[in-house]
Amino acid sequence: MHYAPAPLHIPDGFLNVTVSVICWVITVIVIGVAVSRTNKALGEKQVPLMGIMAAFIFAAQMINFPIAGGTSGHLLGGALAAIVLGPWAGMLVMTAVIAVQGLLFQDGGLLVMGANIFNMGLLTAAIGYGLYRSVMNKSTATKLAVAGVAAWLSVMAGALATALQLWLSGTSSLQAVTITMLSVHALIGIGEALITVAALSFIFRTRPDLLGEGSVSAESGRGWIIAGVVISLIVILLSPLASANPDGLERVATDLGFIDAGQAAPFNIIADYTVPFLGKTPLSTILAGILGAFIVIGIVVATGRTLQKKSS
Amino acid sequence: MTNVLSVRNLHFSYHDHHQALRGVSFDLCEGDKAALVGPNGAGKSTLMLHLNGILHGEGEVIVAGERLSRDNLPAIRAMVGLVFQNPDDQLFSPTVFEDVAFGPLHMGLPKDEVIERVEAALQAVRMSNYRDRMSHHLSVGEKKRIAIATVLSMKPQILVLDEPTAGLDPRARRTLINLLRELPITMLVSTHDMRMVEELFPRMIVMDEGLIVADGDTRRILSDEKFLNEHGLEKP
Amino acid sequence: MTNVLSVRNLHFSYHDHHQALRGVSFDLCEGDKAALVGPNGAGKSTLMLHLNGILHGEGEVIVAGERLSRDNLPAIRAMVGLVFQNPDDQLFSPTVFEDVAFGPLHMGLPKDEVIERVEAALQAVRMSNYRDRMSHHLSVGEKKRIAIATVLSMKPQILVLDEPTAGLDPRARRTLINLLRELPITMLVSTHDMRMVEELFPRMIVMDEGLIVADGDTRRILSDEKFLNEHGLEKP
Amino acid sequence: MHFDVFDRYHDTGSFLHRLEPRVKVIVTVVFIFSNVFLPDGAWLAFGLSWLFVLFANALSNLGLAFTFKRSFIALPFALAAITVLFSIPGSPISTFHFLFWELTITDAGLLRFVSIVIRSWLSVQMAILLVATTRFPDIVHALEHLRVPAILTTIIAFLYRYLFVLVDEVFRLLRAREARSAAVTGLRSGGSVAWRAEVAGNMAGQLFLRSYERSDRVYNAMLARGYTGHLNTIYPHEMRRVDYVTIALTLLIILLFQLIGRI
Ligand SMILES: Nc1ncnc2c1ncn2[C@@H]1O[C@H](COP(=O)(O)OP(=O)(O)OP(=O)(O)O)[C@@H](O)[C@H]1O
Ligand SMILES: Nc1ncnc2c1ncn2[C@@H]1O[C@H](COP(=O)(O)OP(=O)(O)OP(=O)(O)O)[C@@H](O)[C@H]1O
Ligand SMILES: [Mg+2]
Ligand SMILES: [Mg+2]
Repeated sequence: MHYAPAPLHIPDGFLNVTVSVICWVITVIVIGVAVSRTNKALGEKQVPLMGIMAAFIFAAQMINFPIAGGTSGHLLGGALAAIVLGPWAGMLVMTAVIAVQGLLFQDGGLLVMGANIFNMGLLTAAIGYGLYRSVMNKSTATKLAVAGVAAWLSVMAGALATALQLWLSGTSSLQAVTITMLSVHALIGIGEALITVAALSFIFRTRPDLLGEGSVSAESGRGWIIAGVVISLIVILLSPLASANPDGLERVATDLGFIDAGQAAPFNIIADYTVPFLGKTPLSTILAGILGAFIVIGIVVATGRTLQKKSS
Repeated sequence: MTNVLSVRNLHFSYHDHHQALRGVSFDLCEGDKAALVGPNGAGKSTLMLHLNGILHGEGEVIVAGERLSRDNLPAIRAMVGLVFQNPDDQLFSPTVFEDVAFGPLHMGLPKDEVIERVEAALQAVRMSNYRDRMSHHLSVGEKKRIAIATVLSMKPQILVLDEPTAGLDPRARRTLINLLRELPITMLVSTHDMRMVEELFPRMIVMDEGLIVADGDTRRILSDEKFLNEHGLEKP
Repeated sequence: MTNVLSVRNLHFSYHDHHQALRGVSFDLCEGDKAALVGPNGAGKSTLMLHLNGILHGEGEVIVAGERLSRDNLPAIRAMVGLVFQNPDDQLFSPTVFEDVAFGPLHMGLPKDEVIERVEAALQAVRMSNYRDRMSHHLSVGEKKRIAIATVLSMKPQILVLDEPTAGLDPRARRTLINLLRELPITMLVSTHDMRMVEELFPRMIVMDEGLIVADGDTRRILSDEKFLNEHGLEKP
Repeated sequence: MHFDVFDRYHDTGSFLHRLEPRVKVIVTVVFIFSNVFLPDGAWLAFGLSWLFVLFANALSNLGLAFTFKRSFIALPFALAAITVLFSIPGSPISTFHFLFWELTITDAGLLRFVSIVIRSWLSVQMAILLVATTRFPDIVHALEHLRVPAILTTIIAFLYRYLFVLVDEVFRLLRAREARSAAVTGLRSGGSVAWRAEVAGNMAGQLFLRSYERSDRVYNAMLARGYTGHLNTIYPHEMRRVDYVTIALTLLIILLFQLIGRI
């Protein structure tokens, strides 16, 4: 069994509730948009296609190649999926892949699935597609080169986001986690880039019609280019800051209130875990706990509902 | 004649503890052309995967006098050429040339020799003018021939083919049979095509439930209708 | 006997302008069992995909007196049951039961009848005890039978099978042949298995390069060796 | 080929197996939520949560140690948390040298590290139990009932169905490459890393193309059987009284853990 995807799948327990919920909210919103866009843009024919493409990404993650000393490279696939299927469909496909990995193989947790989808599905698709789209009309060689860079950056973006989430959850120290995550994934990203480029060039040679103008993947436009470039720039600027100068980032985060929001548990919503008019009694603490839980669940459910309505 | 392949008391179980091979022994001499037949699930493919070390069971596999082990695996793979049933399982490169060149390239041969070997292998299966075609767009019969070329280019001493005629139309099947007849290599061929067995292979090895239940002269075995019925086979 | 299926002067080209059908006409009467043979690439599968409207060419396809058009497509699909060559293309639901129920459910039948039909179809292919199995855990032969059940549950008037015996071992092939013999439905079966044609089908339709080159009594056609050779076929 | 390895479902027909999938999905998620929500060092609540897992194991007839034996999947990730041992201020427990650094483990750091690992370990056990007692298609139906968009559940359903077909395909591709990865004495075999990566990429491309073309054929097969854009199902998936009672009870128990963990 070579089932060994990149070590980006965060298990449950490593992110705190606040970070998990925030990631879920962002992910649910983006997926909601993706659902309504794909529902509109693609016929019912695309559903089996996307299902099989999701299975493809899953299976392709098992194709490895020996690098040296017993280590091997393999694919994450977010950038490739978005380049071939278009950004929205690519995101849905990656979401399905990550959901099945978490649900069926416990590869990545359930509560943190929002974060995992964000890191490995949404960021990678935005970067992969955005950069690739910016050279849509250039030569094949340019497209392949940019796709390679995009694939590498997408892995770095996922690694950086994972590191930041772990730090905000108070699970790791900022510098240690960013340095290890980024240096490991700088290597993994090279494998990702090589395989993505080779796979794309294979498709260019055999079925160019699937990648040209007028294909599914050519539909969306400028917004993606901007998104892709901006996220790439953030990754490029933030990575050195986080790994070489963590104090700087820490300072910024504190100023913006991120750290407080992240590291202090979410009961801060209700000050000191007590309901004011009941004073500091155990009952008050209990009620505060229940209330806090309901607020968070309420937010999640409400967001889900609205998105559900929008999408159907 | 010398033994080029010996299998001694080979046992193998898959993860789910299903015993696929339960003590298989046989020998192939140089120049032998033997058919391996038996019902679905008899263990034919499993046995073939042992012959170049893709699976490792208990027992011995001896190729050209050397006992197969982890150390000499790459060398054994250069000697035993394995062709899978489905040509799509065999071909993973974009063009025919790249696919046929994979084996020689991986062996680290110099470029000239790689090219020479590819040409020779394509010649042998009469596919020289296909070298720059995409394997993906070929017909099944063409793919099968390319699959054989990918192995011939490694100049194996033994050719092991898993169900080479399945899914071919009669003409393509005929072409393949002629090709196999002409190739001057030791070969072991698994198949459900009893007419090809009768026509092409003087020797026949029958497997059922992980055991060899008969090994000998094809005509003699094919004339024993009761035996064939017992093992899910049919007279051609 | 009445015509249940008529095809009149059917033409079809794929996107790459390859003309796969170049004027095909034939009729099937109720109860007919006809084989469709011809070399790889003759257009057999293409023709079959027209019979329930998956592909639309120029010309007419008339099922049970109704000309196939966009409006009566669902009705036609309920009448013509199409089984693809590769069962993995046919089975897409998680369990056998759901797969066999897919057709009836999409016809909008009431629940009880859906269940009843599923049971009957599984009975017909002798797979009743497989209803809760996962389709992907079955052997090729079992998958083939389930694939046929998925179509039987729709109670089609015509069964169209694309190469049903490819890849089956002799015993599984025999079981399938017996099943087809017993099924009292009009059927059109494409195959490269000339012995099955001889044994099972009184009528034989030969295609080559997008045209029907012979249509008639199987024994008569199979005795014309010169004709068979011209179209890449072989005497069984 | 058979990849039963991928099927985590073990049928024992137990009470848990017969429970409505929605209930199991909700309870699992709430349980995980509760673990993560418990403060560091809530040992009593962690212990009770583990008893809860054991009790669920008992109800599943899979054996008490079933989830325990499989629960170490997430452990390697604990490395990511190891830095909290040193980075959280507190009274030092022990100090040692690693390369050029002098590292001091603090009591607060240790407390946090152990809590994180326990949370993860408890959560993963529940998730394991969920897939061991619920067929995956039922989980997907449950997600549908829980208002996950249909397009997503349909994609997941197809993903699951084709996973086995495509994984088989990958294994055959890998096998083909392996079978021809030969060497002869005196020559350096294997080629360059870039060439090996290219071959892997070609295999991915090959797989993509086959998957893509297969999806076309599957779509045809669905059309042939009357598909018009919506997957219908015949499974009732109804909440019975026992399901309501179970979900109410377990949620109460989990709430109790929260209270105990916070007092
Ligand atoms: N990967 C696997 N895991 C578990 N069991 C397997 C696996 N591959 C094959 N088997 C089982 O091992 C037995 C032998 O399988 P094998 O593929 O060798 O049969 P075969 O003789 O080649 O059959 P066929 O004629 O269908 O190709 C069968 O019962 C099969 O179900
Ligand atoms: N999707 C497609 N796009 C383009 N050309 C196609 C496509 N499918 C088939 N063809 C071509 O159309 C012709 C007829 O193909 P078809 O699949 O109908 O042949 P067949 O008689 O079924 O052959 P076989 O015996 O191999 O199944 C062939 O030349 C084939 O290459
Ligand atoms: Mg086999
Ligand atoms: Mg065909």
